Amino acid sequence: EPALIYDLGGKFDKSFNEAAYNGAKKWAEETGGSYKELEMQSEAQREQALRKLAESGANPIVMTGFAFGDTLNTVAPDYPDTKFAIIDMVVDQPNVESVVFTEEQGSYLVGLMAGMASKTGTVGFVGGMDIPLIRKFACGYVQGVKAANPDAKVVQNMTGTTPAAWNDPVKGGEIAKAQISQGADVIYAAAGGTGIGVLQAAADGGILSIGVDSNQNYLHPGQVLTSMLKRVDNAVYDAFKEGADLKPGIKVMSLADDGVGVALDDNNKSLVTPEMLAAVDQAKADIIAGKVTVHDYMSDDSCPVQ
Amino acid sequence: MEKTPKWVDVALIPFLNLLIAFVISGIVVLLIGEDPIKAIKVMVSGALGSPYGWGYTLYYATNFIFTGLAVAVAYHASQFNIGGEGQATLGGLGVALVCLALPWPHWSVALVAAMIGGALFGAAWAAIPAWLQAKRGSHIVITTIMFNFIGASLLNYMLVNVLRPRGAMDPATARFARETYLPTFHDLPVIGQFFSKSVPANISFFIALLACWLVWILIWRTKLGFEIRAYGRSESAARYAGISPVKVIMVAMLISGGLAGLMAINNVMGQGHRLVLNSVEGAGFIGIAVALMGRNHPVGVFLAAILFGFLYQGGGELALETTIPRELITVIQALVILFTGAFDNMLRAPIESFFVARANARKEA
Amino acid sequence: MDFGTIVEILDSAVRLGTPLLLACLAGLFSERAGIFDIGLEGKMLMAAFFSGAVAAVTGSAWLGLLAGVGGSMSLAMVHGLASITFRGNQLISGVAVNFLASGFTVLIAQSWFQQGGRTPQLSGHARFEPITLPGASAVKDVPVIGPLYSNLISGHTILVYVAFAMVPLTWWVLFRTRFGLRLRAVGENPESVDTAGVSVIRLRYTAVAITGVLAGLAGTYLATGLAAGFVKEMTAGRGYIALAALIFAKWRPVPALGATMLFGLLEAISNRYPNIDLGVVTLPIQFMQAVPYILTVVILAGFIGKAIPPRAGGQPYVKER
Amino acid sequence: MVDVQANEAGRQATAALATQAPAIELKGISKAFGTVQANKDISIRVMPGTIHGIIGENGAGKSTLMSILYGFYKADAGEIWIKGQRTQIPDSQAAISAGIGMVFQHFKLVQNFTVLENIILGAEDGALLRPSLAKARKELKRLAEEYELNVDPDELIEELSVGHQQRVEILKALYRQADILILDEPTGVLTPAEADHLFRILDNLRKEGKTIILITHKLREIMEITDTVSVMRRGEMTATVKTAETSPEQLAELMVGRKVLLNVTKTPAQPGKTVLEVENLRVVDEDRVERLKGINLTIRAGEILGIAGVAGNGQSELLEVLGGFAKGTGTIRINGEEIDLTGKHSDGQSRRRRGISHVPEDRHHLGLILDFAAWENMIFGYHKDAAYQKNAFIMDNAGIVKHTQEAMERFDVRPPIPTLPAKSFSGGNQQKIVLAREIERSPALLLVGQPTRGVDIGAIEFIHKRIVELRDEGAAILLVSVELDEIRSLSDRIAVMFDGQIMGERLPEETDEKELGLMMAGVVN
Ligand SMILES: Nc1ncnc2c1ncn2[C@@H]1O[C@H](COP(=O)(O)OP(=O)(O)OP(=O)(O)O)[C@@H](O)[C@H]1O
Ligand SMILES: Nc1ncnc2c1ncn2[C@@H]1O[C@H](COP(=O)(O)OP(=O)(O)OP(=O)(O)O)[C@@H](O)[C@H]1O
Ligand SMILES: [Mg+2]
Ligand SMILES: [Mg+2]
Repeated sequence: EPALIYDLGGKFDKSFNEAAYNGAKKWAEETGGSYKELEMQSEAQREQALRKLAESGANPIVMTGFAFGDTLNTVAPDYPDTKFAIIDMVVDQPNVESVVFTEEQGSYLVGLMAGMASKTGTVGFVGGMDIPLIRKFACGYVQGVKAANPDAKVVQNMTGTTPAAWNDPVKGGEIAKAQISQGADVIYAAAGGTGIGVLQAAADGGILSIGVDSNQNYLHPGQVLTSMLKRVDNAVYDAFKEGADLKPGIKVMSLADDGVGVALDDNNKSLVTPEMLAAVDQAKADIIAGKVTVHDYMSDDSCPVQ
Repeated sequence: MEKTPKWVDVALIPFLNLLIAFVISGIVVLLIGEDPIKAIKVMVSGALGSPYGWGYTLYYATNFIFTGLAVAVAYHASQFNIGGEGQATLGGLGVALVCLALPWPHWSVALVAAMIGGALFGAAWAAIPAWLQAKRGSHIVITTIMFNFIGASLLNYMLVNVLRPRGAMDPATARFARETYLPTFHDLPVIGQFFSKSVPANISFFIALLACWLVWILIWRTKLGFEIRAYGRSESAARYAGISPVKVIMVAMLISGGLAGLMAINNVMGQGHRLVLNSVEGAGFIGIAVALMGRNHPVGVFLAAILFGFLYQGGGELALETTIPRELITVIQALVILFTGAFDNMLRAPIESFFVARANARKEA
Repeated sequence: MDFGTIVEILDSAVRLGTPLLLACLAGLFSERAGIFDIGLEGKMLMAAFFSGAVAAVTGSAWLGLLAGVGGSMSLAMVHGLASITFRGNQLISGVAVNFLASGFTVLIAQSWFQQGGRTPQLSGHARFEPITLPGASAVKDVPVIGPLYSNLISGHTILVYVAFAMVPLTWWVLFRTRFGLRLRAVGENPESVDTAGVSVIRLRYTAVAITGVLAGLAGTYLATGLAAGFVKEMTAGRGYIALAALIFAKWRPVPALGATMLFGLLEAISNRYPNIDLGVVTLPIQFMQAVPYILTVVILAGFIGKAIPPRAGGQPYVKER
Repeated sequence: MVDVQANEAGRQATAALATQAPAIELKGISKAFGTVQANKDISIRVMPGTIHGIIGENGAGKSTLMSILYGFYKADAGEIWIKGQRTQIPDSQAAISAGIGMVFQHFKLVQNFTVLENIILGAEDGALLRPSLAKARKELKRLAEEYELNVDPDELIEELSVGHQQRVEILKALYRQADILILDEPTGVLTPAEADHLFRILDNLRKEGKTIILITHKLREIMEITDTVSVMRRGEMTATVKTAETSPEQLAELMVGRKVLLNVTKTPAQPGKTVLEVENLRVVDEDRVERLKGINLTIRAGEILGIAGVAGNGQSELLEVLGGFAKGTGTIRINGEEIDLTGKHSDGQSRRRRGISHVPEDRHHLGLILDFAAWENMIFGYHKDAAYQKNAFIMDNAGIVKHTQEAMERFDVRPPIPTLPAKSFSGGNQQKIVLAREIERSPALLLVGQPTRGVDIGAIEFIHKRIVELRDEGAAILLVSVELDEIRSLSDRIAVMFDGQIMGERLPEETDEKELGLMMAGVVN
């Protein structure tokens, strides 16, 4: 029986963790199997959560979020017969699969759309917790925006420095309002549950927003430009499907593997112009073909553009 | 007026209060469409049904013994210390700094140093509210609440800006060296066979027991304890007897903060092996419930801590095995505090008047 | 920093200060009547949940408001029962109320909505919409006055205006009415009220009920005005900050407005500028977040004027030993 | 509601009947607090237009009875008749409607309210304050003129002297149109001048036809102003007599239940060397009021110096500063050595180490910890003595219990059970525990405040005997008591305190009650 542990944002953050949940749900619906799941209440519970599931015989155990990295590194050796999969972090253990995404590529695409959709020439970025991973989102996004409009300005804010930053919609909304007052007319939220507040404030303020991880276009139909899809659901689904035969090692999910992408559906149909579509398709092809490289912030802890 | 037998006060009333708290919790479980009987079964088997369960129950109980004693000691000096959470947080910082500071040769040496570090930091965090209460009359309840928040901010700052290793993403310290890991129950002779490798319960548990005993000695067998209790029962009489209120408040609160800080040898040094945000997980507040239930006596605190360890571990299992969220424990905790603390008179008044009536009747006869 | 930014920050301060203000005035009624209330946090949380839940289900923010006030009121009555009827320890009761709310809201939210302790996202009439005051768009472009009126003063939800109106109202009730006189007296010396033939118990329950209503408004504003739905622990310590503001304001309504807006401003600033560079030192965001608490301790220490709480505060009224 | 109306009707009816019906009639009132029977089947009649005194020892149940009449407590049994009408008084509101006003021993005023606000509290007209305040201001002016009750209506209570605060309490009652006024020990806190003023006011009220119940311990006051007097003892009403037909001696006998022999048998003092020297001792209290204004006195070994005075003239402060829990300035020498008055060693334990023992005035708040067991109370303040320690860390609890048992037997504490909490002993036995603790160590100087307050007559004799014995063993003793008889019979010398100063010293055999009374009033020295 496989198991899934969500990070602090919680299962229904409509974003990162919810994507994982959707993957598990899809697996359960397709195979008719059952799985265990756990939500974290605090930092200190990570170890007990892992052990609890390992003791209960769950296999494989999938966990969402880089924050499990350190704990998994110490727990995994105690359960050599159990397979673990961790998303967003590399853990070097013989029974661990590490799934990472090329978020910079997906963010580049939504940045491109934001740059094209912006009338003021100013767009915003609201990150969750201030960590290299989120800067990676920001950097890819800025590169995309500049590709569409080299003169565009990107207002960037992070919500906080602790995991609480993943789940603070009130603060997200306040930051978005501030960005609106600074002229932003498209805001990209890469902040888990906090993003709900960002999208809400953007909708209230009559501007566009961009969701993250899951398809969030439906939250405010006609007001969410698009969502940067990070197929955490696929990662979970794959891991569940492989079951005990899960292959340890690093698994990169990139644009080429459909690991990241942009969300297009009825909800944002009216917002996405044919030119945008064409530009996105072109960029996608270029990136896959290697004609365009999107800089990865985490490769050198810096971003060439601001 | 003293006509109620002692067993009524120390056993019957707490038991009835606890019973009410549980019955109401059961009703809440029913309300959310779950089966309370099944919930109890899951909790019992999850907390007591396996070496793993026992291990975690005792691990949590260890935390609660420390924080419960902390509340109790302060209470004897009539100080309501609700700053256990912040003091334990700072204790964690102290323990982590000690563990990271030197390449410790052996856990025993590291433990002694870490105990000093944890207790000192915890005591320091209690010292300011204590001093303000003693010297300036600032209400200690409010200042300790404020210090919980200030402590959380301080830890946040330390983890994010100072102690986080380079390149790490989560706000946590580096892992401590293996040498500082405390022996867990599994590693101990004899009892080791009853516990699996993964249990976090460690020798801190025995230090907690030792602390119970020492607190008992302190409060009921030493001059200092006599002064603390005297001041706690009657400030004016204590002043008449030449007992310095400043000294009693300071000493009691420093001991209280030190005990709360000591908790960190269990959760930080014994279990986490690194300091993370919110490593205290509310144990400081649970200490209030534990002290109230345990009638501020170390034996009572010990028993109540075991009970709460059980609730905490069993509640965690509930979340895994059923759809009842872990927050059920918070509700039970709240009800225990409510009924054993704030609603104490609800049962006490009628029970006492029953015994007074009986005494009067006897006198007539 | 240009004028627009300042107005924007002040606007944000008003929004963030409003729940603090309502909660602070809530605490004021209770504490002025001699009932210490460290359970403001719990009452707000309870109100946030019930308002969010009922608004989500019915689609009406007003029904949500009613439910929010009801939720808060139920905890207020628990506190009243403990502190007035059973003459228990008011601080312990407050602690219990906070935990009760913290656990209960998530338990019920999970059972009703299965969204991990949240309510569904609110939209449309399920939320309190901003109100554009007359002429706001007309004067928008007038320098200084324009942004001040159209951004800062106009464009808040009804609860913000209610909160501000509560300040003079509270002052008037407290200092100009019979009820206020008795309320203040019962917090200073309940025997004076009792021997004057007025029921201490009824007065105190009334005060506690008013606290319930105001804390209910505070929580409702959080879930249906400031945010769009309930998430667990969404009060995030605001009840304690309100308590801090109450002490800071020395239990007076007008200074309460000042204190809560100051704390709202601090939050607004730290949202915008996580680290404030003062040249010599950089104030980290954690410091900014701790400032309300630090200020309160300083006030309590009596270094900046002494905060003397109502004299009978915290003690149950016991006639017979 | 019904009661109030019936009562209105009753009021009119009595106006017609005038002198016939008693203003107040209590029938068979009983009240218990837990196991304490504070009032037992009490009946009393008070005629309108008279001042009725009630006397009785501490704890006799006087305050309880009046609180029942005022609806503050609820009687367990009994009836209340007001002006010939059976009246239910479930709360103070009902008492007020029945025309009863009460001035409590401890004033029930809001300290940070103005006089006016206190007056209208609970008697406001309408929901808004402004009209009520205006009306009260006018009414206050009228009452002030009519009864010599001047107070500034806009002053805060906390700024007023005790005497003025009491006037506010009386005004409160009159403002509510009380025609029955109860005063509980009104003169205990007053200066003699204030007391005289009060009696003038009471006399005026009587002339206006008001009925007054006056509770006091002072026989002199009873004889001076009352028309009739009732005596209470241990919760029971022992007698009601016309003042004109009784004497202080008879009243005293009725109070304690037998002929009072207040004179203690003792041999003349044999004073030895000087033990205590006090020079220019001053104490300033928290409110920066000077409570001791330069006290000078000496006590020699083997003599008892009695301090007489009206309560509140600095006697408490004198004991506190000598006992080490108030700070002061000046010089205090014990056996020639100066002691620390403000610094590190100015606390109770240091004083005890210097041989100063202290039986405090208020045993409930100072002398005992009511929740502590007798054995804990027996070492309280001396708990650091080497004799009570097992080793450097641990106290010798078993030894202390044993020692306590012996001391309890020696001092005839009943029951002699060391593990019983102090609160379960009766007042006299509690006092014996305190005395045992403080006397047993043969102190060089014993400070005693109100040694027999609330103590029954048997215990009083026992306590007096032990104090005299201690003197004969060579201790210097400073005795403070509000009971003039106790001072006169125990002391070898008497000093009278007034307004923080010693008015003068007298030998007991060379003075009389009248002279002392005048000195206590600050008139002669
Ligand atoms: N509220 C109370 N609860 C319990 N016992 C009380 C209470 N009030 C009075 N008592 C007890 O009832 C008895 C009578 O007390 P009361 O105050 O009526 O005496 P009193 O005659 O007024 O004495 P005093 O002269 O000291 O004022 C005392 O033993 C007292 O301790
Ligand atoms: N039974 C008793 N035993 C010991 N002391 C007593 C007793 N009754 C009264 N006293 C003392 O006499 C004082 C009066 O007691 P009582 O219970 O009447 O209180 P009170 O009238 O409310 O207050 P007080 O007379 O102190 O102003 C108390 O301060 C108490 O120390
Ligand atoms: Mg009395
Ligand atoms: Mg009395």
